[in-house]
Amino acid sequence: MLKDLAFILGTTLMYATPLIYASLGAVFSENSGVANIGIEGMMTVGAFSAAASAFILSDVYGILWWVPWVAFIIGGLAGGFFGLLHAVASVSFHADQVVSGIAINFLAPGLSLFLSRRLFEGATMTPAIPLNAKLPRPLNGVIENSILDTIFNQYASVYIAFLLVLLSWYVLYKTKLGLRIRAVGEHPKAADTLGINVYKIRYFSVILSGILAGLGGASLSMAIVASFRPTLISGQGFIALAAMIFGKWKPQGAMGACLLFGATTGIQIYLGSPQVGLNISANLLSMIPYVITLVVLMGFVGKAVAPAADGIPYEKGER
Amino acid sequence: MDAIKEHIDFQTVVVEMKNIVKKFGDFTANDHIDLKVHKGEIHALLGENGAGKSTLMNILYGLYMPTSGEIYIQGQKVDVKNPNVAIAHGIGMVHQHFMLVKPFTVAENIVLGMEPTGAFNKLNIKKAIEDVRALSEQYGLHVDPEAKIEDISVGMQQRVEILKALYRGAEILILDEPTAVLTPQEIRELIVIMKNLTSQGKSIIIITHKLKEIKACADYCTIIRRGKRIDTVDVSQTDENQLASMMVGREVSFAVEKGPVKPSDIVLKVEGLVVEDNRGYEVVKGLNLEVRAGEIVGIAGVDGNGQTELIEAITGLRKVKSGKVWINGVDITNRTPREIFEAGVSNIPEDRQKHGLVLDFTVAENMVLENYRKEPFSKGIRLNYDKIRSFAEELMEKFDVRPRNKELKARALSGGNQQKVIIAREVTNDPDLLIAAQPTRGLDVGAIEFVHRALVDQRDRNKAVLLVSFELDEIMNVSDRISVIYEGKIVGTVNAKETDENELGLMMAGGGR
Amino acid sequence: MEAKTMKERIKNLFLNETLALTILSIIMGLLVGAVVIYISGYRPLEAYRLMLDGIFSRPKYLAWTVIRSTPLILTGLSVAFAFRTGLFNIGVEGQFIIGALAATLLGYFLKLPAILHVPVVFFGGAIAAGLWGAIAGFLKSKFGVHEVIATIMLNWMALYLSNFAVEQEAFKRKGTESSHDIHETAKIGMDWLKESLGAATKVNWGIVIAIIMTALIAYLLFKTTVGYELRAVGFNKDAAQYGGINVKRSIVLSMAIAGALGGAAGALHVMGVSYHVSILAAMEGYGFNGIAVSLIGNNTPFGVILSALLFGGLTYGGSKMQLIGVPTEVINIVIGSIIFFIATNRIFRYVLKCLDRKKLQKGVQ
Amino acid sequence: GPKAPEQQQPGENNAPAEKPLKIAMVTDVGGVNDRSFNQSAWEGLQRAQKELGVQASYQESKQEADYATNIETLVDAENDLIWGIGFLMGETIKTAAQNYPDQKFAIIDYAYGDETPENVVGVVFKEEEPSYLVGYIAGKMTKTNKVGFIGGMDFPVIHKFHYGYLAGVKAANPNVEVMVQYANSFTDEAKGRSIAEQMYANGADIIFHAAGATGNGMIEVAREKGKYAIGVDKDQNPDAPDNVITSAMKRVDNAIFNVAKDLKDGKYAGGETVVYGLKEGGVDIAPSSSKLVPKEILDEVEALKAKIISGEIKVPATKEEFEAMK
Ligand SMILES: Nc1ncnc2c1ncn2[C@@H]1O[C@H](COP(=O)(O)OP(=O)(O)OP(=O)(O)O)[C@@H](O)[C@H]1O
Ligand SMILES: Nc1ncnc2c1ncn2[C@@H]1O[C@H](COP(=O)(O)OP(=O)(O)OP(=O)(O)O)[C@@H](O)[C@H]1O
Ligand SMILES: [Mg+2]
Ligand SMILES: [Mg+2]
Repeated sequence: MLKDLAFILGTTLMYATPLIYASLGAVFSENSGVANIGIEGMMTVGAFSAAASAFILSDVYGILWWVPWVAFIIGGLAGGFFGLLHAVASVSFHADQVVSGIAINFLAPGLSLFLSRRLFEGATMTPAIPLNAKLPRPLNGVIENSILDTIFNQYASVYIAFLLVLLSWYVLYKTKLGLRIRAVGEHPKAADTLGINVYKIRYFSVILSGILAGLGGASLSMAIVASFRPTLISGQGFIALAAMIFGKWKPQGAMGACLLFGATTGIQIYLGSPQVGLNISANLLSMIPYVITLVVLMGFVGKAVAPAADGIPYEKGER
Repeated sequence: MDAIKEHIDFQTVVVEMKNIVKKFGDFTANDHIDLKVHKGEIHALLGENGAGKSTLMNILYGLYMPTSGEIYIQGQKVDVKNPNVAIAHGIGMVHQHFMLVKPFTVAENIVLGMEPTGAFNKLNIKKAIEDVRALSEQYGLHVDPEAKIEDISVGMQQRVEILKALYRGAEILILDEPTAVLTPQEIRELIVIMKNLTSQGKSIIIITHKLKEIKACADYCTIIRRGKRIDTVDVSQTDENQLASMMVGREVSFAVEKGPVKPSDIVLKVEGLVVEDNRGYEVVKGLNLEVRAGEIVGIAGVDGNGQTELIEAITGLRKVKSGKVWINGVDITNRTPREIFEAGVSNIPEDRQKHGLVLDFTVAENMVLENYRKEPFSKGIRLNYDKIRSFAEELMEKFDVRPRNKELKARALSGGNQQKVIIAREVTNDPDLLIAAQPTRGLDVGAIEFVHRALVDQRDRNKAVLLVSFELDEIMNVSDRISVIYEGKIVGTVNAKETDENELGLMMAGGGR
Repeated sequence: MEAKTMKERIKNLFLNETLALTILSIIMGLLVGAVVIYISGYRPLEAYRLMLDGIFSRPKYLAWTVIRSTPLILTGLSVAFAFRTGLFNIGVEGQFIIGALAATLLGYFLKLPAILHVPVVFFGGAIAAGLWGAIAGFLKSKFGVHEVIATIMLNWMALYLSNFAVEQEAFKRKGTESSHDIHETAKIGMDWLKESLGAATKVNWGIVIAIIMTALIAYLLFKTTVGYELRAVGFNKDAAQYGGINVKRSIVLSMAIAGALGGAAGALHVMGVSYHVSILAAMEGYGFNGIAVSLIGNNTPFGVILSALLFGGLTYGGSKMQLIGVPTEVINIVIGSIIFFIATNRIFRYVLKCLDRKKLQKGVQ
Repeated sequence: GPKAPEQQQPGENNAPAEKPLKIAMVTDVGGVNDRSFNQSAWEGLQRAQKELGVQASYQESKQEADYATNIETLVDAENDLIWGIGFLMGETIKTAAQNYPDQKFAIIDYAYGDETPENVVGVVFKEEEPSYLVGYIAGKMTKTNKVGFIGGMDFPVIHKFHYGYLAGVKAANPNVEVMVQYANSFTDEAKGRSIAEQMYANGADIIFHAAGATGNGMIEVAREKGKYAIGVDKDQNPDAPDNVITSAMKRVDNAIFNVAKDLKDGKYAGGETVVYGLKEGGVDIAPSSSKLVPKEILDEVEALKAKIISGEIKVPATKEEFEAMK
């Protein structure tokens, strides 16, 4: 029983991690007033770039300690590049942010697959990364043969995700920068009249959002598995977006929502396992996370309020 | 030297705007305007809605670039490219629509953009709070630095705005219609604050439509009409009538002319009404009220005593917790807004942009917001746009809504014209009961005259009118009877002709009659 | 006289601004695609010729383009409709699945004459998906659940529900991963056209129904009291409530209509093209493409028709570029670029303005 | 820079005598380089191109609705033979065959039985046979007497792997417990991962998957934990050389090549369903099995193979057949 619980917790952490990165990204973007529906695409390009660089780097330089980290960061930067595109469109050119986000959801995966074909002999997926070129597992072997191992023997990306939640919370609520980000998301004009550069803050937040989403993708392709393929992300960016809303636009809230989602998936897998032996259609089991999410939203969460200027392009000199 | 001008240092011109022209497309909002402000002076800007006052001040603050003209601050020519330049030259502005971040605290709003920080970019919120506290002591602007903006009154928010400017070391303070949303008490306090500031050497430019305030606080007044500067006058040497006629270009009457009151049947009856606010506190606590056909009942009171909730409860926008409301003897308690409308209640809402208009609808569409389902505007589910348009055209003509374009989005109208659209619509409904909440907020004297006329016409046609206003003058001039609301109850009702400001003020402060 | 100038003004505006900028965006998107094709080592002109031939060179191809665009018109319309009423319907994907499922169930289990069967299946699919959409509306109005979350969750639930249904013995066709086909009486093929277009071309009445639906929705939105209410709620809930509109009901109604449109797309797809539903290993993308279609079409009903045709043409014609080896991702890059340029069409406006200014200056000199 | 097209334009060339055979395939939604099934098919076609001089091309599908249009495209490009890759395309191919009676088709993984149109060759594989063999290997090699099976979706095709494997395990050692879980997805790698983690944690030491990309997650866990895994469809040993002990291979490439060869030789078997079992060389265990599987066991496997080929052993392909066996 305890073992099963440990298993569910371990799965929770694993599933939640990519979502946490991506939803943190959404938190930054939306708190600065830029809706980011392009998270899905940014995750995809992050996952691809990380896996591809890890493979190529380890091929060229051999498996060195820095290879996975550099690849991980490249994944983030690739996401950040599309964040930049989104910022150019929606901040500088006052584009409809949904339109721009949707464009990114076509462009980023399209470009990833295209590059993959160029780099890997026409394949839309990367070869498997060598085990040691994946992100490290700091606790591997430290707590062997215990329940703790099932729960906590995770890839570094998992711990980093939680550190980032803490950091994001700190940045958003305890620093000057965070105050400005939130001010710009709530009332850009007020910020503008106080001499805050609304565009700069929004650029920063949206690019950061892309970087985080890219890292989320990378945490999938470099930790949970060891390669990129077109179906790797399939909808997780949207789930992350939902988690961000569910978490009321707050880092800690988004993390909670991601964990809930991971936990329900863990429970679903557990219920479908042979030792439970339930005779329920796998399709019905598969609905569990979504049903639970809705029920929780109905019962406990109540109305969430977006930042007042979320989704509205800001133009100087307009009332 | 005149008593009110004791602080003015006539030697030092702090701001000089020369030959300012601002064009929006073909439209000239500012047409060669000159303005000169001295150290320690309170300088009023007066003009009709849309005269170009806010535009001029936005130029001074760097929000708009002038088409041509020069600006000198402390004698130095300055190119005010953006607010940062203005701030650096000691200019602070309190905008017509507050520039406050609602979920933030007072202190956070004040320090935003000039935050005290520690290591790692950490916001030193303790220092911010201390600074704000010290600043508010220094200028006698009392605020709670840790309160959230969304939880404090409008008057408080105004102080936060002023503190924001002072925190940035403002020497010249621009106040754009600061009193439009304040209660009389708050206005009095604001005037004290302004005097206090000028006594410390600050200069103030204030935009207001209220002539009484100009008389009460300003040293000089520049009058702008249709983008042109008409004159700058010594306030002590003029009176309100002169100011008004200079501004409008014709004589304006302040007294509301009306015949004797002839009340008949009870239209609105409220008994033991209890209503909660958004946060779940009871703010209307067993209120009783009656309004008869043919009379205007004014509700006087300080903001926050349950006025908003009272009206929302009567009109069905808010749930009644207990008590009853009747219209013409019919119980309408907790009915839907539509049912209550059908029962004969129309409402000029307090927040015109939130409740009164769909800003992205055209003026024509807004004109039928309650009646779109009725003939001739629709038949079955089909809307008859021809009828809607011609109806709108007719109303815009009658109520002088400008510009006279029914296809314009309501968003594109000025605040005053938006208000006219609402009034046109609500008055034309010809309701048995017309509720008017703060109907003249932010309007110029000409427009105010117009609104008051409309209310009195309604009464003269033997309809009931319930007027809620923070402006005592308005309440006393327009109403027949005045009920004073205090802490969610009517603490007394007096005949408008038999009372005065002092008596009402006392009741509004909780001293019953 | 005034009316005429007004009309002219609208015409000019339309011709000069939106349409011109959209066309410019399409050209720019194709240029980006050309660069990508060139980098891949193929000849852009040849690839595009293949694509254009693949759309226009035979009546059959045009027919296929239309067939492929039909569901996109309706899913795009669903998104556009919801946008107009202030809601973001990410749930078309699921509504499409539910519509297709319900239509197949009714088309297979009911035995009716065609004159009844067709409407029963069509409206059955639409209504089922309408109810499915209404769930999100209900959750929003009753519990304040953001429709974006609710519809994302409902998408996955729809997918698994459909798979669950197909898995049932009575419904599943033995030896396949699909349901049984609907009866002939529920199909809407234009069989008389097959002679000229080839039997394999599944020309059907779907496009006609989709266009009628678009017109109906345009009418509903802009010419009726219901549309007035829905739009009012979309723009300003408080004012709508003040005006006596039942806001909660409007939200539910709006999501129901949007859902019904998504479901209609699914139903038509089943009735005209697929005749059955299959176990889905992943989302098919009708809904997400619908979002793109809606946005390219500027969220207007008739814009949606044009953009669906464009989208259908690009994906259908574009797939033929594979004949010379061009990877299909190119098409997604083209579509993404088009949407991106539409989003940023101020770039063009800005450039045009600069050009204008230069011209003026030259003129002065 | 641009290069000349490898294929001819559709409908351009009509000199019949010199024209090489044109064969094309429509992939399912996995795409042509899915490192699995579709790729295997494409390799077969490329081999045919190299060795038989046929002209090969493909159309990728992104959704179910693409099947029909892709087939149309290939018909218009005047291919001599058009392949549908995967059982999902079964009905589309059948309809196309009816619409184009003069066009030759072939399909992988679909049997129309008596209703096979004259212009279609159905190709099916006896997936249960290699599954039986890998099951036997698993049953022999397990140290914990527990092995696992992860299925993609609960389909008849997957059942062939499932029950063939069960039978193989039982044949090797009736005391071995087999844990079975369906992931209900061919793409959710994280899910494959956590199912595998759970199975390994519960004592299984070898897991076999028939779950597409989902199985990737499983192989990844095996790699990390140093456990054994069994691949599917193609030799998956390169993905984890120390862990994938064997794979239940489906030689789609062989089938495609053989049909192309038959076509060239004028022996196109229209109207028939060709069954590829061990006997026909259409299925097998991976050659790399010798790396990690002890020789004795492989010898036994060879013997079993012979028995299956001779018909002495009948491997169950469904739940019913499996239960009847007991
Ligand atoms: N951003 C703008 N774009 C175009 N025209 C503008 C803009 N801002 C102001 N105007 C024009 O300038 C005129 C002056 O506006 P302004 O806001 O200065 O009036 P005001 O004197 O402040 O009026 P009020 O007393 O109502 O506040 C308006 O009538 C309007 O036509
Ligand atoms: N972005 C804009 N473009 C064009 N005109 C504008 C714009 N913003 C404001 N205006 C015009 O500016 C004028 C003044 O606007 P403003 O909101 O200051 O009105 P106002 O009369 O000051 O309202 P209030 O009664 O609230 O003080 C209006 O006539 C409006 O049409
Ligand atoms: Mg104003
Ligand atoms: Mg103004």
